[in-house]
Amino acid sequence: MTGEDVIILLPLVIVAAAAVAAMLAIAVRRSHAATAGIALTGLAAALAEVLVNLWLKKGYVGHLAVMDNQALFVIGLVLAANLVVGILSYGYLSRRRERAEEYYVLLLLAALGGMVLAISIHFATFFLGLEVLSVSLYGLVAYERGRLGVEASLKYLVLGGTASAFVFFGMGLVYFDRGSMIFFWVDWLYGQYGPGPLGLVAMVGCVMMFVGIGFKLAVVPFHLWTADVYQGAPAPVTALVATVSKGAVLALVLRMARGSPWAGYYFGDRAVYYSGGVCPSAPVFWILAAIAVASMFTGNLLALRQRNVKRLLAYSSISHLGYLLVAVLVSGAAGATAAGFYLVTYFAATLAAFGVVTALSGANGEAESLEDYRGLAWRRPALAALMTVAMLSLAGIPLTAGFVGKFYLLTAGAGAGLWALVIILVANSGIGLFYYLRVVWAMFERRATEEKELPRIGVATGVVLAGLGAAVVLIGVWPGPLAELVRAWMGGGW
Amino acid sequence: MQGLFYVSAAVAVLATALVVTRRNAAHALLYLVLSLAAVAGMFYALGAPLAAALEVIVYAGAIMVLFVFAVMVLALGREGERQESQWLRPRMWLGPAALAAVLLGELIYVLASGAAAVAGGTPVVVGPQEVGAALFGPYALGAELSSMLLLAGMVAAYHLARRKQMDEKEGER
Amino acid sequence: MLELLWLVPLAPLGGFLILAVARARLGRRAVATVGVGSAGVALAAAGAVAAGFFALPAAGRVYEQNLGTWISAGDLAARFVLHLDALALVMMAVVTLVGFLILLYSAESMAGDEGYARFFCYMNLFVASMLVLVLAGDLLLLYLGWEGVGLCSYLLIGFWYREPANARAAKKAFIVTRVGDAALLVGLLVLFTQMGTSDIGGLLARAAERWPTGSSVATLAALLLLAGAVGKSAQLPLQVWLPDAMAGPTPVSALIHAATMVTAGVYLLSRMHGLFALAPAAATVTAVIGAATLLLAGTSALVQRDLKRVLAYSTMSQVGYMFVALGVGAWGAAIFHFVTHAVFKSLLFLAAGAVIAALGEEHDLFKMGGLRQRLPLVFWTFLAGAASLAALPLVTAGFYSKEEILAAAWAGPAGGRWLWAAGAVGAAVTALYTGRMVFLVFFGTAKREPSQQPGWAMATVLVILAALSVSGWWLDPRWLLGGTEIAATLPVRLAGTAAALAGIVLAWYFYLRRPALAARVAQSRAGAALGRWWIGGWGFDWLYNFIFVRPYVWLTQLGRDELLDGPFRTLGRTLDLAHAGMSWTVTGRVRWYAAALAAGAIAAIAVAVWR
Amino acid sequence: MNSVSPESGLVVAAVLFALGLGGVLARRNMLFVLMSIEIMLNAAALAMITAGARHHAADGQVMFMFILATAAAEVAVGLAIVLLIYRRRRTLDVDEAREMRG
Repeated sequence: MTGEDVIILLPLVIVAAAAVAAMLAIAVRRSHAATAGIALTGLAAALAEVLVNLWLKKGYVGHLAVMDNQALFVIGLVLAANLVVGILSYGYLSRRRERAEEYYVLLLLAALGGMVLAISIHFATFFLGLEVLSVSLYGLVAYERGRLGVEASLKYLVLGGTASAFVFFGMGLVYFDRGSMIFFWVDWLYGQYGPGPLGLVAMVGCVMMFVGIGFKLAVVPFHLWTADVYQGAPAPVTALVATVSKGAVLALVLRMARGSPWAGYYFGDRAVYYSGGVCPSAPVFWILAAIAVASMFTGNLLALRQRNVKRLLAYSSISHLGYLLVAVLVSGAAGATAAGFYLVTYFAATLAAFGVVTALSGANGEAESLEDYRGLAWRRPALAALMTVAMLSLAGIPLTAGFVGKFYLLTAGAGAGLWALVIILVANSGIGLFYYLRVVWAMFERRATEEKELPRIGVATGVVLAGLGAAVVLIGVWPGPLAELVRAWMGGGW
Repeated sequence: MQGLFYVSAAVAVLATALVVTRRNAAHALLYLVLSLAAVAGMFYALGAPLAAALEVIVYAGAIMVLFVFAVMVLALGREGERQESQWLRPRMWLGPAALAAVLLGELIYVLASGAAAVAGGTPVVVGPQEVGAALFGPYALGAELSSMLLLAGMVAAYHLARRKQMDEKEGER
Repeated sequence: MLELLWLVPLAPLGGFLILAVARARLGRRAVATVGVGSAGVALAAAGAVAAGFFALPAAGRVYEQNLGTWISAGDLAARFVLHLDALALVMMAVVTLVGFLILLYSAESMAGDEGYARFFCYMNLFVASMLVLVLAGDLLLLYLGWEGVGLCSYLLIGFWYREPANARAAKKAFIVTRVGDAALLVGLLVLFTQMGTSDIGGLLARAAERWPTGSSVATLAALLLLAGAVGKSAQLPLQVWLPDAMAGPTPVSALIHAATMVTAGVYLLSRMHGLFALAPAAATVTAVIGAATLLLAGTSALVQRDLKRVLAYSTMSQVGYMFVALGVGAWGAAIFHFVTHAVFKSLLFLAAGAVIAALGEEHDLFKMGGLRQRLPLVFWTFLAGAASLAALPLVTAGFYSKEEILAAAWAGPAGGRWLWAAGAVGAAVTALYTGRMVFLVFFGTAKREPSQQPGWAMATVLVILAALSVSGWWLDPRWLLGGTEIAATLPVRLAGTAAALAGIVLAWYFYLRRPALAARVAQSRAGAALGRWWIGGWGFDWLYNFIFVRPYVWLTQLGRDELLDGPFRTLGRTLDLAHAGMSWTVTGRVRWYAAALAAGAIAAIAVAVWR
Repeated sequence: MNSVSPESGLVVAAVLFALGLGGVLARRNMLFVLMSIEIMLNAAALAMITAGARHHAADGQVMFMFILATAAAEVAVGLAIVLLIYRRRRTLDVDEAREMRG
């Protein structure tokens, strides 16, 4: 680690330092506000640093990591989501009796894990990023130490541990075959570059690695944990599982799928330039396509009659990751741009939805049953409006961010000639409408029964929620500027 | 070397099979330690003396102590053994054994048809010095991240295992 | 003057924003001023734009206004571009004029509703979306307007959301039309990826260059667009939502579900008629769908008891005429009929609304009667609209437009005898149900006393629309649009006229002269069977159902009234079943989850190893 | 000196991995489930070491150390959760932990 590396990795360094500082602060004196302040400042500073880093320093960190435009974009997304979750958590934890300070240490470490995944180009950083993220999440999911939280964490840990073992074993096989653990020497999708064709052992290794990746993304058939963990975890942590964990892993998949076009910067003449275009006979392509289709249908069908809002969002996220895999299959700059844009819209809408759930969850448990939302429009019109916007966006109705995101996915898919997937995606959006509208509908019904008292919403939470709602609508109405940004950052280059 | 490898491999497989099937947690733990020690022997035979040493010190030593600790706290005695015999009916093994066997079959098939084709380089000893140079040279970022990983594990475990404070909320969720 | 084009859609959008933000703080007067005024501004701007348009040299009357880039993906860039040509001008004029009149009417008729501000808020958003749809120079912008009007339709059908039936109707409309929208979206994607542009003019030009007539890609794209149009315009087989959509307030039915939104499909197909010229097969399908729908809906209208449902089926039937015209290539005639239909059908709905309000929310035709003397103004205006709908020769606007469609069906470039026959029978049926409606509501003995007369705003609107309905041929926009004149022989024209007249006479005989006979026919075994058959669909559809959804036939026969709900109910059932089948996999047992993970890994490895 | 073929190392790793997987799937006692996960991780570590040995590089052993860290962190959190559950429900049966489903 040279000084230059530290400068390149400054966003990660800031977050790691904030985690250590928060822990030291706990040792000195327990104070919820102070710990939260350190954590949020750290996240905000790192986010600001990302913008500085655009001009300051980009490049490779040894052969383990790269800080390029795509990495900065995903890091920005991860940090922004963590910041939102952190602010939401402050109000949420204030209403609970559990000690809150360690929460922020784990939150920062989860952000760190996600960022490591975003910069990873080597199995070591891939694995460590995955584990830092996972172990922090195990702790966060069980943080309340209630029955459901602990049960959820146990399930997550047992399955996550198994999945990690698959990933590691797969890495071993790939390394055995290829003699390298750098992604674009593995070229797992293409097999026509690098040191010789991809052997059978390496192929199986790649597939085993995808078991772990699929587990994190919660795609069929590795999806079964999703709903239980979403339900059992505290609402802000669920938001984290839904966004940061999946987004960072997806960014990693994108990088693995397309290699890195700028490898020449570091690796000289041994580098290859991948222009995209998946070899259709590659078995990995068919496996991913089958998983995408199965995820779309399974997620939507499981959500259809779900009456628990957190579980409903869990199932809906399965189908959304199925949609995103279509972009992965497109590969190349078009796929990465579509996936990046869709990730932004998915993050915004998901965080908005869980923001509402968090804001409504008081000292007496989570607001997760559909019953809790009945008649919300008449009691908390602003929250109901935000939830409506989030649901419409997830359903992909025009004038919301979700529609534009779907539009980019569809054009990318159609451009690559993946018509079957495109049509299945459109059909699934139709199925999705049923259950998203059910939530909206419930909020606009009048309810006759006496009403539970709703928690008050703090200023910071209110500002964050309003910002999320505005973002969803703004992206939906005028997506041009964001699309330019995503193209510039996800499209590649320094 | 070859002898050491094959003996270790046989011991490791046998001990591991016993871990998975034992009813008494303490016995299983002892077999697990044996299995880890045998794997350490294989590491040594494969020319990785540092890994072998760490396997014994950290894995069989430190990590297993955590398990021992848990077994002590949970105080599973005869009662636990009786329960295990209820849980571990032979029928319970059908599905898991089948899945594990199929996976093993696939892997062996792949290794037999894929790995043999590649000319295997015979192991040479990669000593502690080289490993250390790699760990704190190109892999320094990884070493730093491991510390963060351990920090996460520590904070999470500390928070979760702490007693009291939640008792008044017992049974609420 | 042309530069004011942007104001046309933005004025109602502004009204919507004002009402959305400040509706709780505004008084009723202010709400009405904003709600109606914004439509008035749009109308005035449209007038100014039209003046500017006519000042252009007659040869190249096209004006484009670019308001910026909206989305860009790769080489595809969708712009906020407004495109004004003759077709758009006609549509814009109708939407702003009828929209303004209906909002003016609502200012009075909705006065007692507690959702007054919400109503104007949605209605303004609707007008804005419709104008975006009509003026869009880019297919993606058009799609935005398309979905926008769908959303407003959903919100307004469920306007009285406390009634669960209304909520159901709203959801049904939304979901059924979404089936069409999904097809439309795929169709647009086909066009984008094949042509590399979403600009309508450029796209059509490239299509004409690259695709030979009858090419399969052109046919596919045209059929997908047609599916979208069929959903929005309530044509077979996606028509089931429209009758239920009458759950909304009457002005909503008049504006959205009669005059403007349901004709969006007609507009889309007219706008893209260059594509349909390349796909004769798709055009034929359009005509056949139109003919089938107009007969199905016409006969269904004959037996409805609910006044608004009669008008709803009538709307489907009249839009069917427009589809016939589009299918035979006479899109000018389709737009002519669109204009006259917008006028007389909104008039009929508004007058019906006055009747319904006067009788205390009574919808049943058989509980009305004798209102001729009691609501004279409503009677005379309704009569004008009805005459136009029934195509009473020479004086009414509807006569001229329908004649053109029948003539085109006979002699047009892609016409045919069977299409003409269907249209002529449909004309007779139209006249019959129109007469039935008029005679049952306004003649005979009075069963209830009306409680209120329309006030000045409603009366003014009714009179203006009535005057337009009987204004003869001068609503014909084809001199502007261009296109071929259709020369059908005089006997053909006379036969069509005779069919309509025969229907009127028959209605007079059955429902005024010998009402007992009508009742006897309706109660006879054959009549009752026919009635049951027609009240919700047609034999054709029953057969269709019988073949494809046999298990649900008994349900649909028992079920309320809509035979064609069958397929959609089947879809819902299937999805529910799939959901049930799926949810048992989520057992909550972690070992089971791990087994699924392992099985998935095994399967994936197997694929990787053995392809 | 007799040499060891690296392939046989992979075979042993595969056997250990399958045994661990069987344990995860079959055992109901949470402690045994955690032990089985350790076995799987250890099998992966053996595969890594074998691969490193084949290429005569230190990378395999470095990766092994990262596995050690992972195993330590996961076991710490896992045992904490097991203790928490035992304190609350007085059982170590994973099948009991299924309040959430559907």
